[in-house]
Amino acid sequence: MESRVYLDHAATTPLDGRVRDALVSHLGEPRANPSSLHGLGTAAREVVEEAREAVARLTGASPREILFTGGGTESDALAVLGLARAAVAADPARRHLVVSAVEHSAVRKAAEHLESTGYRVTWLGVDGHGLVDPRELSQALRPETALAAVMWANNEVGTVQPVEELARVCREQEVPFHCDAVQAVGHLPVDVTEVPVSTLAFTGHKFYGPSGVGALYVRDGVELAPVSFGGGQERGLRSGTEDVAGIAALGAAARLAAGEREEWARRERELRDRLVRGATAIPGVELNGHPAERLPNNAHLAVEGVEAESLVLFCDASGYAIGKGSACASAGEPAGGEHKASPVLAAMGQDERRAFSAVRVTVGKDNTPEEIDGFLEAFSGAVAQLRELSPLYAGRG
Amino acid sequence: MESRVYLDHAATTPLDGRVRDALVSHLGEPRANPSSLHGLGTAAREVVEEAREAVARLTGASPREILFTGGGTESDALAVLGLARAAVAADPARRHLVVSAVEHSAVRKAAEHLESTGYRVTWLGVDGHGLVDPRELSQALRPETALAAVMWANNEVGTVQPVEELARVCREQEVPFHCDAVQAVGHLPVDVTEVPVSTLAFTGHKFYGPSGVGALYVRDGVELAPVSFGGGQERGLRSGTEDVAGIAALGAAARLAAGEREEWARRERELRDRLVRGATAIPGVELNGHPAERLPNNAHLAVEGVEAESLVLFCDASGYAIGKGSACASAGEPAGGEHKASPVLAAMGQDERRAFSAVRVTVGKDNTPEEIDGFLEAFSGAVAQLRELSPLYAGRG
Amino acid sequence: MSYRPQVIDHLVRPRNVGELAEPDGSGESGDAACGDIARFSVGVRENVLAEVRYKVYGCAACIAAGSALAELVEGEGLLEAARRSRADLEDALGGPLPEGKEHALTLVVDALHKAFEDYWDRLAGEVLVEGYRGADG
Amino acid sequence: MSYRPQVIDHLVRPRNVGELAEPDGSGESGDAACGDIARFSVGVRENVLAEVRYKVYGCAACIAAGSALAELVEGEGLLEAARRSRADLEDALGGPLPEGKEHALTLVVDALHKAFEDYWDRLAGEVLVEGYRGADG
Ligand SMILES: Cc1ncc(COP(=O)(O)O)c(C=O)c1O
Ligand SMILES: Cc1ncc(COP(=O)(O)O)c(C=O)c1O
Repeated sequence: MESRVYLDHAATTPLDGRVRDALVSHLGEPRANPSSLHGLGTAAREVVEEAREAVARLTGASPREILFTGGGTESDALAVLGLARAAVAADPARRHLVVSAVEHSAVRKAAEHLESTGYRVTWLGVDGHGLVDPRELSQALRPETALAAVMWANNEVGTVQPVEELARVCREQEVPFHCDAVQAVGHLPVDVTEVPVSTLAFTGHKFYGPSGVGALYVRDGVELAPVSFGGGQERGLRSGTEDVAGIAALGAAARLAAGEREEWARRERELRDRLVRGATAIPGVELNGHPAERLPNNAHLAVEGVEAESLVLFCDASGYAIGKGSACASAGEPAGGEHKASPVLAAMGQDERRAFSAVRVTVGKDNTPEEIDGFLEAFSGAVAQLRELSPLYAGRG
Repeated sequence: MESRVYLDHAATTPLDGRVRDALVSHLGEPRANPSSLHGLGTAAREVVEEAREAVARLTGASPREILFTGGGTESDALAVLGLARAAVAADPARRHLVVSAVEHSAVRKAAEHLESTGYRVTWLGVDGHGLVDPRELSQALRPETALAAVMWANNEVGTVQPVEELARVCREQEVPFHCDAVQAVGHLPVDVTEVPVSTLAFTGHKFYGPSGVGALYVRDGVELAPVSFGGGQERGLRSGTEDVAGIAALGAAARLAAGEREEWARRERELRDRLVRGATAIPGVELNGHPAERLPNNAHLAVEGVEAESLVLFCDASGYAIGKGSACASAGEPAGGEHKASPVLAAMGQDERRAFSAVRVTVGKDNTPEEIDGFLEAFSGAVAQLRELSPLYAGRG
Repeated sequence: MSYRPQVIDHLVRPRNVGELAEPDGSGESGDAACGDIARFSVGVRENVLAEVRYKVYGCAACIAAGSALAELVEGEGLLEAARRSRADLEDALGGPLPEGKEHALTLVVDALHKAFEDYWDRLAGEVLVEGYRGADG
Repeated sequence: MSYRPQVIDHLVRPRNVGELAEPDGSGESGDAACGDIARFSVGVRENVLAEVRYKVYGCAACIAAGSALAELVEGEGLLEAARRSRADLEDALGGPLPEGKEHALTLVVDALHKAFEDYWDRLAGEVLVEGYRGADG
C-alpha cells in the first residue's frame, strides 16, 4: 500500500508515540490481575488507580467518579441504560427519555432499545447547523423524565452543543443528564465542575490514546443500575478483569491531553481552517455544521454532484484517507449495507442527495500544512473527475 | 518490589513475548477504524478478519461463528442474556434456565439477574469433586428451558466437566447450551466440532494472550438477541470500534496455542503434579477438586488450620504469587468486602472453614521445577508459622 | 465491506466516460430523486457496438460497474453485447461485489439495455419510416 | 483492597505470638464456628502488663492487628493498656485498614479486653476469697 496521509481522525486517531511507550512498558512481564491479593496484584491495582487519577484530572472529576469500560459505545450504553433503569427502579412512572436527534448510534440505539421496551422518547430536533435549543430541552422535560442525553460535539458535522446551558436546564429540573463527549475530550476543554452533567462518556482512541478502553464519568450521588454482571469490578458497574496496560495507556493519554490539548487544538484549528478555505473555494462545495461552534479538527463538506463513497475512494487512491460524511445507519454490519444516511443530516434539514454528497475530513495534531495543500489538490481533482462522470452535473462537468 | 515467582495463572497469565511482539507491531502508525472506507480502514478490517480465522481455527469454528468482545465476562453475558432474550422473543413461555452451581460470577450473576426479572433458574448441583451429572442436567431440562450453562473447567478448583455429554444432552432436547471455556481454551483441547455447544466464551489473557479482548463462539443458526447497541459491529451483536491491535494479539495467541498447547499442557501438568505431591505431603494439606479430571495447571489446596488470605500474603512475602482458593463473592468490590466464600466449595459440600483455608496455585508454561521446589519450601514454612499462630491448631503447632 | 482492486481500478480510472454527441441509442436507469443514476449512450456500426459511453452518479460500485460494462461490450456484436449478464459483469470486476452493493450490477446493465431498446426503437421507427416512404415514394 | 506495609510486616513477622503457660488472664473473641478467632493471654506484675501473648485464626488484618496490639500494650500500665482504643491500634498499623477489614480491630481489642476482665475477675475472686478468708479467719 502506498504511503497515506491520514485525515480521518474522527474515526480514530493515531496512537501517540508516548502513549504507545507507556502501553508497551506495561506489556512486559509480569502481568497480574488487579483483584489478586499478592504484591503483583496490588501493583496492578495501583497502576489502574493512578490512571484513574489522571483521567479524573483531565475532566475535573474525582477519581472515584471515573469508571473504566471497554470503549465509548459501552460507556454510552452503561450511562443510558443504567440511568434509565435506576430511575424506573426508584419510580416506575419514570419511563420518559429526552434524546437529541443527532446522537451517535451508541446513544440513539440504546434509547431506541428502551423505546421498544416501553419507554417513551422525545427526540429533540436541531437547527440547520445541528444545534439543540436549550429552551426546547427545557420544554421537553417532564416529571417522569428518567434522563436527557445530548452529546458534547457531533461526530459527523462537528457541531458543538451548548452543553453548559443544556446541563443546567436538566440540573434545575433535577433530571439526570448524559453527555457523550467521545469526540470532545482531548480536543475541547471538558470540565465537569463547570458543566453539571450527571454522566459523561469518552474513549482513548479518539484523542491519541488506546483503543478498547473507555471511561464513564458518574457524578457522585448519581444512581446507575448495573447493566452487566460478574466479579464486581469498577464498583460493580463494569465487571471483568481490567485491561491494566490499556488503562495505563488511557491514563498516559489523559496526562498528555491535560498538558497539550490547547496546543493540539490550536494546530488542528489552523489546519482545519486552511482546509475549509481551500475546499470551499471549489464551486459547489460547502461547509456543513456550525461555522464557529465546531470541533477544532472537523471539516464536513457537502460536494454538489458527487457521491461521497466514490469521492472517499478517489482520495484514498491518491493517498489521502478521509471519511464519508454520513455514517451509514448500519456501518460495519455487512448484511445491512442498504444505502441509508444517518439521521444527523436529515435532522439538520438536508435531503438525501446532499447527505450522500458529504465527506468528513478530520485533521490531527501531527498533520502538516503541506499535507493539507496536497490533499486540496487531490480533492479538487477528484471532485472534477467525478462530476465529469455524473449525469447530474451535466453542462458543467 | 523483589522479584517474584508467578503461580497465579488462573487469574491471568503473562503475555507471551511473541504475542507482545504481534501486539506492538500493530501499535505502530497508522491506526485506522476497520469501518472506514479507505485503504487503511480496509487493511485494519483485514487484520481483524485474519485474527478471526486464527481464533476460529483454534476452536474448530468457522470465522463467521466468532465474535470479538471486550473480555470473558462480556462474552458470558452476551451468551446468557442473548440466548435468554432470543428464546423469550420466540416464545414468551421460555423463561427457564438451567445453570450449574459452580459457574464463574460472570455467568452466575447474569443468570441471577434474569432470575430477578422473572426467569426461573434450576441450579445444578455438583458432587464432592465439583462434577455436574449429565443425567441431572437431562432431568432439569424442560420444554420451556431457554438455555443451559455449564462451564468447561472451573476457575477455582480446576475440575473439568463432561462437557461433551452435557452438550449432547442439550442438543438432543434442543436446548441451547452455553459453555464458559475461559479457563479451558489454550490449556485443554477445545473443539466445537466435537462438543456441540451453542455458544462458547473465552478470552486472551488466560492463555498468554492480550487482556481486554474476548471472544464468543456462536454456532451457525443459533439465535442471539443483542444486549448492546451502536454502530452494529460484529454482526450487530457487539457494537463499538474494534480494538484492532488487541484483536490481532488474540489472533496471535490463538495461533500459538494451536501449535503449542499440547506442549504447554504437558509442562503445566508435570509442574502441577510435582507441586501437588510436595504440598500434600504436608500433614493436613489436601487437594480439592477432581483428582484426574482437572485443568493441567491447577492445584487447589485445602490447608487445615490456616486462613487463605494470610497464607497468600505469607507466600507473597517470600516471593511467590499465588491465589486465594475461594474467590470472594465480591472480589474487586471494595465496599462489599464481607468475608464470604464463593458458592463453588459450598456446592461441593465443604464447610466455610475449609473453604477459607484453600489456596489456588496455578502454574504456567514458563515456570520451572526449581521454582516449584522453592515454592514448596516457602509454602511449608508459611503453613507451619500460621498454624503456630492459630488458636485452632492448638496442641499441634 | 471493501472493494476488490479491480473495482477500485475501474473507479479511479473509469473507461469510456462521457456521452456521445450523436448517439444511436441512449438509456438511463435509477432513481433521479435521490438514488444512484446510470446513463449509457451507444454508437452502432453494422451491428457492432462501435462506441459506448456512460455516466454514473452513485456509489463506487456503480461507477466501477459502469466502467467495466462499457469496456466489456465496446466492439462486441450487438446481440452478443445485449446478452451480457450481471454474471459476466461480476467476472469482469474480479468477482462478487460486497454484500449490499449488488444493485450496482443491475443499475448499469439496465441502463445499457435501455440504450439498446432505444436504438432498436429508433431503428424500427426508421424502418417504418423508410417502409412508409418506400410505399409512399 | 490492599494492605499497608506495616500490616504486612506484622503479618509475616508477628510479635508476641503464643500463649502464656500460666496466664493471669486470658480472653477470646470471634466466632469459633466459622469466622475469625483471637485469643490473648496476659501476665501482670505490679499493675503493669508484663507479658502479652496472642493467637489468631483469621484474615491477614486480624493477625497483624493482634501483633500490633500486643506490641503496643506490652510493658504498659494496666489501665493505660485497657484504655487503648481501635484508633490507637489503627495508628500503630500505619492508618485505617482496607474497607471491609475494620472488624479486625474490634476482634483483637475485644479479646484483649476479655483477658483484662478475666484478670480482674480472678483478682476480684481472689480479693473476695481473701476477704472471705479474712472475715472467716
Ligand atoms: C471461568 C471464568 N469465566 C469468566 C471469567 C471472566 O473473564 P474476564 O475477567 O477476563 O472478563 C473468568 C476469569 O476471570 C473465568 O475464570
Ligand atoms: C460521538 C461518539 N460517540 C460514541 C462513539 C463510540 O465509540 P467507540 O466506537 O469507540 O465505542 C463514537 C465513535 O465511534 C463517537 O464519535
